Amino acid sequence: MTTTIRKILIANRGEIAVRIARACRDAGITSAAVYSDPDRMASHVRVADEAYGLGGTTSAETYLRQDKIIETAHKCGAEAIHPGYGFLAENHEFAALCRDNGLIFIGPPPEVIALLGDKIQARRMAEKAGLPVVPGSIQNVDQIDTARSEAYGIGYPVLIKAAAGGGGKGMRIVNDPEGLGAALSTAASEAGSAFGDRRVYIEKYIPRPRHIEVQILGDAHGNVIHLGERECSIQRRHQKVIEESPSVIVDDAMRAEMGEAAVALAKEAGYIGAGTVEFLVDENKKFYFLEVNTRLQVEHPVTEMVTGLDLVQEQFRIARGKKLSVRQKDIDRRGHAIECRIYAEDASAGFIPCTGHLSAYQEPSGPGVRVDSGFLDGDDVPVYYDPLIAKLIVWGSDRTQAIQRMRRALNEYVIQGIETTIPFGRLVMGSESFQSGRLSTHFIEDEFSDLAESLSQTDGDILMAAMTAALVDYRLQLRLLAVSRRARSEENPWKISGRQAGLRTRWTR
Amino acid sequence: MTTTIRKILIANRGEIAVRIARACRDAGITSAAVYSDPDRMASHVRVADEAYGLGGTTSAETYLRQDKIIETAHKCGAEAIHPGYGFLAENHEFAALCRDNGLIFIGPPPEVIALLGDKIQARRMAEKAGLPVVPGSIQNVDQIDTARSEAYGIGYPVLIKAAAGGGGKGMRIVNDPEGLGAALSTAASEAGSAFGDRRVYIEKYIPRPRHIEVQILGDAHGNVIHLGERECSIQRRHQKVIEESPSVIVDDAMRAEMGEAAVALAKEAGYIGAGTVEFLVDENKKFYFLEVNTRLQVEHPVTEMVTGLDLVQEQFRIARGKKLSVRQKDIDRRGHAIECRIYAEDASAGFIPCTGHLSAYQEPSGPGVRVDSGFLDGDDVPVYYDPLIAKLIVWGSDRTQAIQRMRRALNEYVIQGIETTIPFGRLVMGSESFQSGRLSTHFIEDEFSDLAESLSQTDGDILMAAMTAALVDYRLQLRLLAVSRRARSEENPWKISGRQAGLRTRWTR
Amino acid sequence: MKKVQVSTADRSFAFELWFENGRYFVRGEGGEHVVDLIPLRNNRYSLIIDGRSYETGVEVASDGYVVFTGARSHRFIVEDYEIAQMKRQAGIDDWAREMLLTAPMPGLVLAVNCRPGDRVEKNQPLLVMEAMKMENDIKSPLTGIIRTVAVAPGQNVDKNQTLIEFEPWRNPEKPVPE
Amino acid sequence: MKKVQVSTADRSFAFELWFENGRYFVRGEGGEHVVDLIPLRNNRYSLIIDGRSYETGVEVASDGYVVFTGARSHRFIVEDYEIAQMKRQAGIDDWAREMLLTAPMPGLVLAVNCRPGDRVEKNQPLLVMEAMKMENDIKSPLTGIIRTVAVAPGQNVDKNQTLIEFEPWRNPEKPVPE
Repeated sequence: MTTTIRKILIANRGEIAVRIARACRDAGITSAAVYSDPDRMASHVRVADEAYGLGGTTSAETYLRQDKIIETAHKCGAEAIHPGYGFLAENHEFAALCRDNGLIFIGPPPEVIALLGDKIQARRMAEKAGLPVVPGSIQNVDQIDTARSEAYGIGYPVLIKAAAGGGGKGMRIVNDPEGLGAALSTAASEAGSAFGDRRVYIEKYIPRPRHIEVQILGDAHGNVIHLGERECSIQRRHQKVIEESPSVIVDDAMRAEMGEAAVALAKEAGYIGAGTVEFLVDENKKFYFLEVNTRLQVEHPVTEMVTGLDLVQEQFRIARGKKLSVRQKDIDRRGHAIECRIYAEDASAGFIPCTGHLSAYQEPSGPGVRVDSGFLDGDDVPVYYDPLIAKLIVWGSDRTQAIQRMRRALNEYVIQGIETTIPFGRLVMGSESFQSGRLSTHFIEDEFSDLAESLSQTDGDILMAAMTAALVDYRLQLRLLAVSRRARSEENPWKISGRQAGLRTRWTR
Repeated sequence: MTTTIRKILIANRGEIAVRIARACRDAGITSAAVYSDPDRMASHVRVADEAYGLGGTTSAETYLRQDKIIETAHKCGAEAIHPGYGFLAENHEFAALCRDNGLIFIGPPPEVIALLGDKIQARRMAEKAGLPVVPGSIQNVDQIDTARSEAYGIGYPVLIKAAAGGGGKGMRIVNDPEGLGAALSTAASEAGSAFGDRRVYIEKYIPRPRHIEVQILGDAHGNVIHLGERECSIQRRHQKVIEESPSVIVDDAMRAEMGEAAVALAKEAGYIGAGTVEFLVDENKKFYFLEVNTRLQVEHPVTEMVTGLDLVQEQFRIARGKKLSVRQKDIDRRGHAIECRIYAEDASAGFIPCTGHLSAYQEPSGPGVRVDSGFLDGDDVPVYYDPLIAKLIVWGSDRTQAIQRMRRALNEYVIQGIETTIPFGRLVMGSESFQSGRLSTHFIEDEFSDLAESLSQTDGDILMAAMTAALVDYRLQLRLLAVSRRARSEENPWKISGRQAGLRTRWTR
Repeated sequence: MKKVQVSTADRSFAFELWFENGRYFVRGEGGEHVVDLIPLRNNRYSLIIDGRSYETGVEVASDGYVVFTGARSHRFIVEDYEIAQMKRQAGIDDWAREMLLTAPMPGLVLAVNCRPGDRVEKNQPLLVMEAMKMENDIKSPLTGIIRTVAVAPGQNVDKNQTLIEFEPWRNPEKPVPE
Repeated sequence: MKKVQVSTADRSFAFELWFENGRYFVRGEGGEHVVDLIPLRNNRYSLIIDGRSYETGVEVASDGYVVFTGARSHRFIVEDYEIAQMKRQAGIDDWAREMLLTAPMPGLVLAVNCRPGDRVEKNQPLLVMEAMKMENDIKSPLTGIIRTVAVAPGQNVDKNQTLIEFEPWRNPEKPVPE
């Protein structure tokens, strides 16, 4: 029994809303965007077929307002809601609210989201499905005695993690028994204030893990397949910034093993939809279950480039109650794909967000290059939301070609007006360690002890930049001179310029 | 014995020069652009590592000046010259001149270009290699008696073609013996003035052929492979405008048969480089050799999208004396690719070229979309050269998805300031005949008896456009009103506007 | 509230417009619409018309507006409705006055296939021009009568140079007189 | 011919410039260069320097130029060389005068980790700001001494609002005094 979907409301913004609107267009489905006041001119509003204002500015006033979104869906006649990632994507209450309102939530059933969203429950289920997990407790260890005996059993160093966690919050590395008590209470309190849930648990700390994840798809007919892995080890603030597929350390046997593990867990959980099973991989290539993301990932395009599948269109199929378009044996992986996330962040200042006006913006293109962007020339990057401008994804017949094409595309990409992670992407692509595939989640700290310094070293063009400033200034002077000559003015433009220099006020960094 | 190439001079302009510069960047080779005076700001100059002015305006003064190009190559230290397509790409004298000057010409040896560039010789060689050819003479038929007996043998209707021909020049369809004499002399005289070569020959006229071509690659070690076909039936002025791969009528057996024929001919000719063997295919799927293009084709990206190979990089390998990177059995074709050429032409006025200023320019992107462009926002499209702005290429897992993605990409593509073939592309993608694959080189005339009318019918948005004009005018009036109020002016802005309307001068079409 | 007439060479639309609470309202063909109109860069506008999102380019020409929708460009004259009606009654027709065929690109005139006084059909080839290394038929933009041919074979012309002037004639109800 | 000094906070370059036959000539570090400089849209420029092709953005700020190369943005002051030398002799340093740390984005100050009189190292975290739902360390742009701290924890700040002023100090030959 399959349903027809004629219109989808996209409960998101930025590049992922644009991505979903494009998939709607490809599928012949009408897309309806929603927007906050500062997003009226945003790309997702312009690219969608329809657009409805939510009224308000912050995420809490707009993209997180379940009532407004449901109401808009009803008003515009959408049958389904795509939540993208972030915002309401992993909110099981919202998924349930959609169902209660006769709307299709494009994602797993609320019960599955709730189950896998709880790290302790997800870990228990992974164990049940036979997945290797990081040695540790699967219970709440808020009592110091329990914690002590757990940690003793696991062996130091250990990691305290929040049950409801994410983004490194409520997480502490403990190297010896002395530090345990203090770490336990600060982690619990941090988890309490960040997630409203003080529960924490203890795991073996794996020193230099790789972050490797497996893309899964499950339909309502019990079919679950995996599309191979993505390596997402390069992270800042525990958040991914560069991803690729395949991983240099994953061979066919390991891919099959990880894939089967991911599928086993998904089947155990009754998974329906697109999702990702995340693993940590230690220095001996042993992998451990980490968590499940019950949604489309930011980095899904690298899997699309390698498999040729359109994951958002697969989500649409699944939501309509249809079977997956492919079986496991049909999955034909080809070549190598890399994604660099282009954030409005200054990597040389600790990846600090930079908002502002895109005074010039020009995307790269050509063979093997895809840009999933949420911005257009002349847009402003607002302060209220995630600073992701675009994702630059390249494909090459092998990893070397993919790296070369990424370097070319990063070189062509013009973003003027704000700092971005483009120079950082260049630095990584040019580094011997990335090229030889020596990755871990500590990649940035390990490779660049002083990132600002490394970035400025790659910056051999300061002389050229200085020369350009001199030339542009000189050109301006010549033009002023020509104008003043034409006007037969007595005033010498060099003087004017000198005076202007004297009026110089403050210089901001 | 392989050579190293550190720097390549690109003896071309526009999108193909950009394409080659990107391939150079991917291969770690320095690219040197050349440019005419009007092209100083052109994309290919900006994207290349180096750029040298040729001085002059027209093609004859610049991109066709063999002496200037060789001199520039020497001056900048390039070891090789890539001619792109058009200009000097199929000029065997230039290829020989490069060789004489110690420069690598990226293309086949001069002798092969000369041989295959002559249609009569090429046809003879094709017959020798066992390829089916259109029934007809392979000799010069400038004598009416010879022509008459030839035509009688073939059976009317017949086609008179120029030996040195191309682009429909020197070509005449003859339906009966009475018309033969006149057609022969006009064709010969047209061929004489167009190519400086009056030789013509006679072929059986095939009424509604498809144009299907096979991409080949040959290295200096005697390896020749084919990469499957491209269907290029949609043509205007005998020039391709929309291409795709695979062709809807070519199955694996036919692909193998055509491919093997193309390879046999290439081997017979001692072919080295990338090239294309063109065929006409009649309504019974019987194919006939047409001609060989001894260069990269405009439409090469559709093959790249389907095979994952980078043809320009393969050209570099071949030029360096290396073996091809793949063998015939490695060729793994996946999905479907379509290319729409975006010309600065007004399809509704018989594809008349339109030059001018790109007052806004925004390329589409996202899943499956590639743009090979020669222009950037704010550029001018000059009058002196080919009116090709860009090539829009899409890939889909099947033809239906490719068409959908092409429709989406054409819809997203913003080119403001001049007319382009984007509306034509939309019309074709939306037509039932294209969707069901009913193609022939007469596609445009057959499907759109009044193309201008068909284009304006798809144009349901004239009401919206009119409303926009009214609104923008009204907005301007409101702003004038606000300004005049602020200035406490006595003058009524409605009046100002009325007066402006009165001052209206000429209206150009 | 303002009433305007928006016209191309062969169609015209009447709209009533007003502005209220930051939104534009338009009444005309197809009923009443609420429009949110926001200017973007490069003379482009984002419009949300009754919830549907459009993007268009609108360039102000000396003699009206050129609207670039995704598909095509359209040239419009926008006039006060009352003035347009008065003009019409007085027999003034801006479009008819402006019936020129101009060169779409610089180039060389190879042939002229019409003479003053000829009655020509829309899309009938009137001249042949060489430009961009191709011969291009220049076709009639309308069905009408030729008043003057401003160029001759062999002549180089600039872009937008007048090639042909037509007799003023425009009445959608009546065909061009034979 | 004109001689200028182009300076950032910690480097300066001297160039002699002249214009001849439609080309610019620059003499400075790395020798003499022939430059073809063409303005593009959006304050971007195409430069061909001795045959090498570059594209940069140059925005004129009230106090100098911001040059966007592919990799980074650089802020420069461009001055007449003689004037710059005179200033230097008179002990005037535009950069030292302008040693401010300003807010890179609007947000909330969560913590201030320095006090007036502190000697701080380049890249040392001085404040914590919350913006875009993240806590961000704001680091010192230079090694120097803090004169004033203009904000306090709990305070909302606008983009470019001054957070910290440093003591004027600049002499590349000598380190900051302990």
